[in-house]
Amino acid sequence: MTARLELILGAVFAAVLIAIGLSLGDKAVIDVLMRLSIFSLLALSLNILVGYTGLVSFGHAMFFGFGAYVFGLLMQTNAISIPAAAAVTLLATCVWGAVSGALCIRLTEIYFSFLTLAFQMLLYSVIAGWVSLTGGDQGLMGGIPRPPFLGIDLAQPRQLFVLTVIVSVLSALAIRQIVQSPFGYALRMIRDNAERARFLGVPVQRYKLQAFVLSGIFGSLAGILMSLYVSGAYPNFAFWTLSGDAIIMIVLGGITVFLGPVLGAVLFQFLNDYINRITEHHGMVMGVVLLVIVLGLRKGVLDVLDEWRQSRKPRPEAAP
Amino acid sequence: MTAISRTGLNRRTLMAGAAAGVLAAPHVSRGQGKEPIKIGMPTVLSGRFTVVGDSARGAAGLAIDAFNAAGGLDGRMIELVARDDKARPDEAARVVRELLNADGCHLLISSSTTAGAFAIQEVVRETGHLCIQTISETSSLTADPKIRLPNVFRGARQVVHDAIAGASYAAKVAKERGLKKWMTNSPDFAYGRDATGQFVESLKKIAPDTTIIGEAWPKFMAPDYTESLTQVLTSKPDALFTAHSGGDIVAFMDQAKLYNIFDKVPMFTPNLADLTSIKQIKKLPPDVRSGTRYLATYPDTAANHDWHDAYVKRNGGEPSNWSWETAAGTAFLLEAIKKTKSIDGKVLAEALRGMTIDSPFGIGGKLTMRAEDQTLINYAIGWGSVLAEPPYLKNIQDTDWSEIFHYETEWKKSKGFI
Amino acid sequence: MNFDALIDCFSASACVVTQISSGLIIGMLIFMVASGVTLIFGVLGVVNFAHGALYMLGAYFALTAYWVTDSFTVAVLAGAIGTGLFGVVFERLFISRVYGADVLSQLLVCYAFVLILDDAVKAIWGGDFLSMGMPEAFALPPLMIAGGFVPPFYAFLTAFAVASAIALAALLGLTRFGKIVRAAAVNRQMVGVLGINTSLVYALIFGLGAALAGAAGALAAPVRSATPGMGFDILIESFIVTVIGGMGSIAGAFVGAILIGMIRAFGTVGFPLATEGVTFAMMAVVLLVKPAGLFGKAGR
Amino acid sequence: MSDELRVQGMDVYYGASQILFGIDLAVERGATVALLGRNGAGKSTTFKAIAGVAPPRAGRVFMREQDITGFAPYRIARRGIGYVPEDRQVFPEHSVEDNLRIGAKPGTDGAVHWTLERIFEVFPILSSMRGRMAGRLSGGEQQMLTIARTLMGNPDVILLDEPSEGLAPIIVQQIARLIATLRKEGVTILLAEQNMHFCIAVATSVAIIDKGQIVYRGSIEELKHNDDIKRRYLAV
Amino acid sequence: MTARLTIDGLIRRFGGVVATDNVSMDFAPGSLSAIIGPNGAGKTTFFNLITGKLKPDAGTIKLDGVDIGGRPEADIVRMGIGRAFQVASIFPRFTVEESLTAAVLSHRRQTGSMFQRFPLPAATARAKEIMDLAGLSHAAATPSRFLSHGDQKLLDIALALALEPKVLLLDEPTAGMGPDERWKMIERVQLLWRQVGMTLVFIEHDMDIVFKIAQSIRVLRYGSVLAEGTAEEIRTNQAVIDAYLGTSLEEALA
Repeated sequence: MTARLELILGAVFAAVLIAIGLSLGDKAVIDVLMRLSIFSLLALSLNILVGYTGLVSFGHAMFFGFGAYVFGLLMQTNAISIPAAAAVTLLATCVWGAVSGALCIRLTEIYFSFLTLAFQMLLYSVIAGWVSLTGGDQGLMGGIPRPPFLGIDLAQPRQLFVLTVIVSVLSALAIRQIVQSPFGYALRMIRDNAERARFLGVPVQRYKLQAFVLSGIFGSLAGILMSLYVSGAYPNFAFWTLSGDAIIMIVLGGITVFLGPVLGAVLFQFLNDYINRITEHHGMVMGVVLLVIVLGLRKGVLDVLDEWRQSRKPRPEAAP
Repeated sequence: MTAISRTGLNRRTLMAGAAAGVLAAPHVSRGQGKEPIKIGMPTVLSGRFTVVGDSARGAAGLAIDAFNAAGGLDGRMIELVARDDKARPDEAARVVRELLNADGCHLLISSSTTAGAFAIQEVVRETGHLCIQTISETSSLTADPKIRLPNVFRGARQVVHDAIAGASYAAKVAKERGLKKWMTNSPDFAYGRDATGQFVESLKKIAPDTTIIGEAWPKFMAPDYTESLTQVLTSKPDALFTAHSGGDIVAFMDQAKLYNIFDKVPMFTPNLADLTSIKQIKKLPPDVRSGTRYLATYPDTAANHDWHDAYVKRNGGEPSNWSWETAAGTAFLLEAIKKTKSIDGKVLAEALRGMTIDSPFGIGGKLTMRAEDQTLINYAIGWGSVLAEPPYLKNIQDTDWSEIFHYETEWKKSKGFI
Repeated sequence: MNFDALIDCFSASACVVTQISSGLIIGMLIFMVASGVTLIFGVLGVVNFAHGALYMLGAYFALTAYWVTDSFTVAVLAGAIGTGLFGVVFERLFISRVYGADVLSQLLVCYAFVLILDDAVKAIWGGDFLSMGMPEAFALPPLMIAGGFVPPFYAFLTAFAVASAIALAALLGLTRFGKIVRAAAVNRQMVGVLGINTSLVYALIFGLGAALAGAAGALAAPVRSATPGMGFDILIESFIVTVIGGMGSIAGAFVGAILIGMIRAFGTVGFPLATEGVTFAMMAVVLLVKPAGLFGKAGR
Repeated sequence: MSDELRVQGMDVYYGASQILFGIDLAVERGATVALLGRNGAGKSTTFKAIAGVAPPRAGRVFMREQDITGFAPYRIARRGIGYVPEDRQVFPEHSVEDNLRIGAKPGTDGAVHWTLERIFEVFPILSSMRGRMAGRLSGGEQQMLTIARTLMGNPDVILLDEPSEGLAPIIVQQIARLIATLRKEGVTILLAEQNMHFCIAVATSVAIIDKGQIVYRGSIEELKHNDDIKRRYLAV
Repeated sequence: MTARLTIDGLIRRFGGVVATDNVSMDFAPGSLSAIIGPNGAGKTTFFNLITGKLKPDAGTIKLDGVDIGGRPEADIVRMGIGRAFQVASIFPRFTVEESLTAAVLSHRRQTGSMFQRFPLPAATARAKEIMDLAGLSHAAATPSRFLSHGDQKLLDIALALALEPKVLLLDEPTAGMGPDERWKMIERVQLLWRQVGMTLVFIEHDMDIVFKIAQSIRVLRYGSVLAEGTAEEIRTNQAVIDAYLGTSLEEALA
């Protein structure tokens, strides 16, 4: 698929989402679509690392929390506009991502996972412990001011909804561009066989770090959108359970297909919300669903479809 | 048939779910009669605080059953939709939005713990729905004008009230017994910090010769207090204040028992005289003073005994502090509905401001929703010595609400709230 | 921060003894859980995220047994054996399906069980917190050692954990079973070729790890109230301990657990609000300087 | 004499690539059969398939006329097949004695022919190193140890995969002597080798494997005098 | 004619074991040489030393007169020494065409770009050339993990070719293949060598193959060079025969 076609499809998709949300005029639909946009973006951003670079981060929520808190705190100063605060937040994310990433990517496999977890919990304990700044367990209180900018008033739920969808879809397109670029394929080489990639002249460590930072930036952006949506920021945003949820999302949907994380985010939210509505024993139901997917399918939903599609292709005979 | 429903999984729901996929489409379950009035209740129904949700749901259900049995609002029944917020603020915000937007709830009883309560506050700030907070006792929720909302009322006790009541009682005991050096040991989260800070502040005012010689802030929900208990041993205070509650205070005392800390050091806590906590304490130290949380015998009135028995009959377990708070909040809401025959949030809010109702939990059988800050006052609050056996608290000294008001005003001024 | 208090504490033997003993107690319970985590990782190559849930099961089994029999000994046995048996079944039915699978699958299978077990406990025992209370035999005044206080129950608990550590070390180091286990950790296939049913060995090891967690839960029951989800904190702590000590090293888990215990015990005196951050920072530093942990073998 | 071990039409694959093509082999009780072939001819794979480590995709394996195809390695071992892999695979951080103890089990008849004492008699070099870490042994000593460890399991058949590989001539001689001793003990031996002279010294009959197929079967005497076979399949 | 690759006095020890013991040899430009020797002779170690995966303890490795001994792998690759592995080292989830295109991009230092789309047409064109050369065009769109074993090894070689090496080292190109596949493989390798005109060195166990295609043969044993020569010379060299068949043990056992 060409970039232009994707852009058009993305625009159509965003337009459809917005049309559905606005035309139904139903707040519930808007709510659901916003959360799905945000979590899809979080899952997509994580998949840059897990699916494309082969680095399993257990600490991805640190970027989500980082974005939400930095942005929220900046806005609460009442001295800065929303786009400026978002820009500063993303810049800060770059720095934090580069520092933590430079350390994390020195390790591989489970050790990488644990180090990302450690960094995340470090951030979490700062958020939870620095009560005077962050409000501790109560989160940022008093709401996040949303002064209008460029004629956009995000205090209006419908405008916030439109913006969230547009930002998410644009980010998804950007992530798509990154993973389909020569750089994205270099990441795939690292994932598939880092040793071989190195032997073909790919600067493996540098690219890993770049992937870590990029993934962090989009994770942080998802956090910013979330803080606007709930008008606050909570320590849970940086807690490892959210990292776990993000991992579940991408594993549910599939890590080898670009839209797998999106489907996963949708499935996960659906399971979470729906099971919660119908039974108090949502833990058991969710647990069983997870077991069925992990032990039954052994892959995410889209992974299974992709595998099936590929396996149907005629295989060539051995070289003549 | 109870009025509590978990939004029945009917065919329509399933089909809507299938058709709309993840868009959990709004579905209003239409019964035979009139459309019910739906009250959404975000609360904790899983994990370590399940007891909170169970208490709150049981209490609200009891009140709503009675309301419906009496014919509802001109034949319109009330349906309570309780949903798990997993004690997470972000999930609480989501659940509230879902209750309002997808389930079409008209009113809210928020029985979330403090962090969730503040998150819900932010949602209803936006949506404007009427909401009764029944679990969070954190003072700023209604005391701080920046956080307070015209559409949110607190049907729960308030930390600053408890703190003043506790400090007033503690000051008297301190004078009698010469308890000068105090230590605190409380969980490091909003309620714990609040309850402890305001107690200390009030104590210093009421009994200026007391000093705080040490404080410990175990992580909230930390299962282990050993290191902070041994700190008590080392510091040798005259008395100790703690704001642990629920299972934590039981663990705290079990662990303290191992060091015999409270053999010599009297312990003060607002949270022990509660049926769900005190019954779990297997060995009670000799000198423990507690505020009343919920006891069937305090206030020692027929109304309270009857309520207790009705609760136990309907829900099985003993009611807790969270039960009476939710019962009180629900009673205000139902009374306002009855009185105004409306479910319009603005109309109800107007009626609630300053409303006084008959209640087993009030001083002299009356509870008041104070107009100025939309919070509950005049509930029965007293301190006494904890007993291992019923009635669990002896020598209860009722707190004089005028004293509470006096120091509360001072406190509000010091915070710049008024 | 209050470093004066810390210095004061270090200059008083009473404070030192009391805080060291409290650090030991905290550490020993973590060790009981972490030793299972590290054992299971070292031999089976699986990071058991469900280990905290096993600790919870142990506490509930113990509570139930205590209510029925009124015997703490039976309660501890029930916690350990019940959880151990559960572990064997869990390993056979579920964990054995993800050996060699990517860490994501392992994580999710375990996480699914955390959800299921937390919920099951709530369904069976109810959501309210439950407390066992101190068994009669330990309802004694604390011992005085060099001016410091050491409760008899904690002395017992520490002794139990140390005895477990020694028994575990002896089992792994001295018995044929232990030698087989260590050999299987290095080369499972060769052990199988020698006629040993390694599937059984794996199940037993998982069961042993589970039993240790169950015993820890049972030992904690008299002093900690049991609730669904109670295994969460100790899971994280035992991960930290495992990573610091070295994944797969029992000795590392022991040293790591004491280290964490001491940081918490003295941290409460000197930097009460930063102890958690310090432990995570320590984990990060150890991972960076020696990724395999203090006692781990490099390049596992 | 009946066949102790018999392999029929065995195909083995690694992933998509086929390594063995219809291998047939029979080892009579008490015999020492050498499986000769160059590097990569399929000797090790044959052994792995018999031992259950690389289960065959087609064909059958019989031990004393009982079908053991597809059994888990430990069950195959308990049927009396001892397997000594080519890369030795001692447990490097266990002592020599512990390595031996891990391998200990009674034979299929329930009897224990090989005790530590007997092992140390037959392998005096191991006796003097019983406390040493196996990883610290020289290649030849490790080879001795793996053979001894397998003997501790009192096997009826022992599969020896290239015991002489990479060892100094003096050690190779010791191993050859050891195999002769085992034969006297009545142990049935299937031996994989590249070293033809070694086989000539110790084996009773020979099969040659090349490119995954058995290409020759015969006695040692025949092989000795068949230069064509030697050149085609074994030499350079 | 000066040699393309010159190795002089190369030594590498592992603990007490000398894996490469004073090895000296040189390879003329455009030559096709085989390295043989019994297991454990140090063949793969020798390759690892040349490609920089291992650092030599002593000796020099010169490519066109420039010492490359001990440099990082990535540098040596870029200087023109390519390598294929004993176990095909490929990118399992890439198709053949994607693998080669990515390799070409890497060779051209174009993998850093995030604003273009993979594949860049120029790189694809070059990848197709290499595919044709390697005889993999029929499998262009097949994910590598589904390729036959032989094609996987060919792809591994093709990846090395994408770097346009002056010297190509192949570690057992026919390992793990069936009899027919081997011949096809080695004919393909021979063809490649002729068409590209590079210096090719391969490790091989199949003597038929070695004798058929190698211009010169080096025999390693216990880490040192046992013999060097043409097929006929090696075939008749007594030391080599002994190394392969082993010396007689009958006397020793008598």
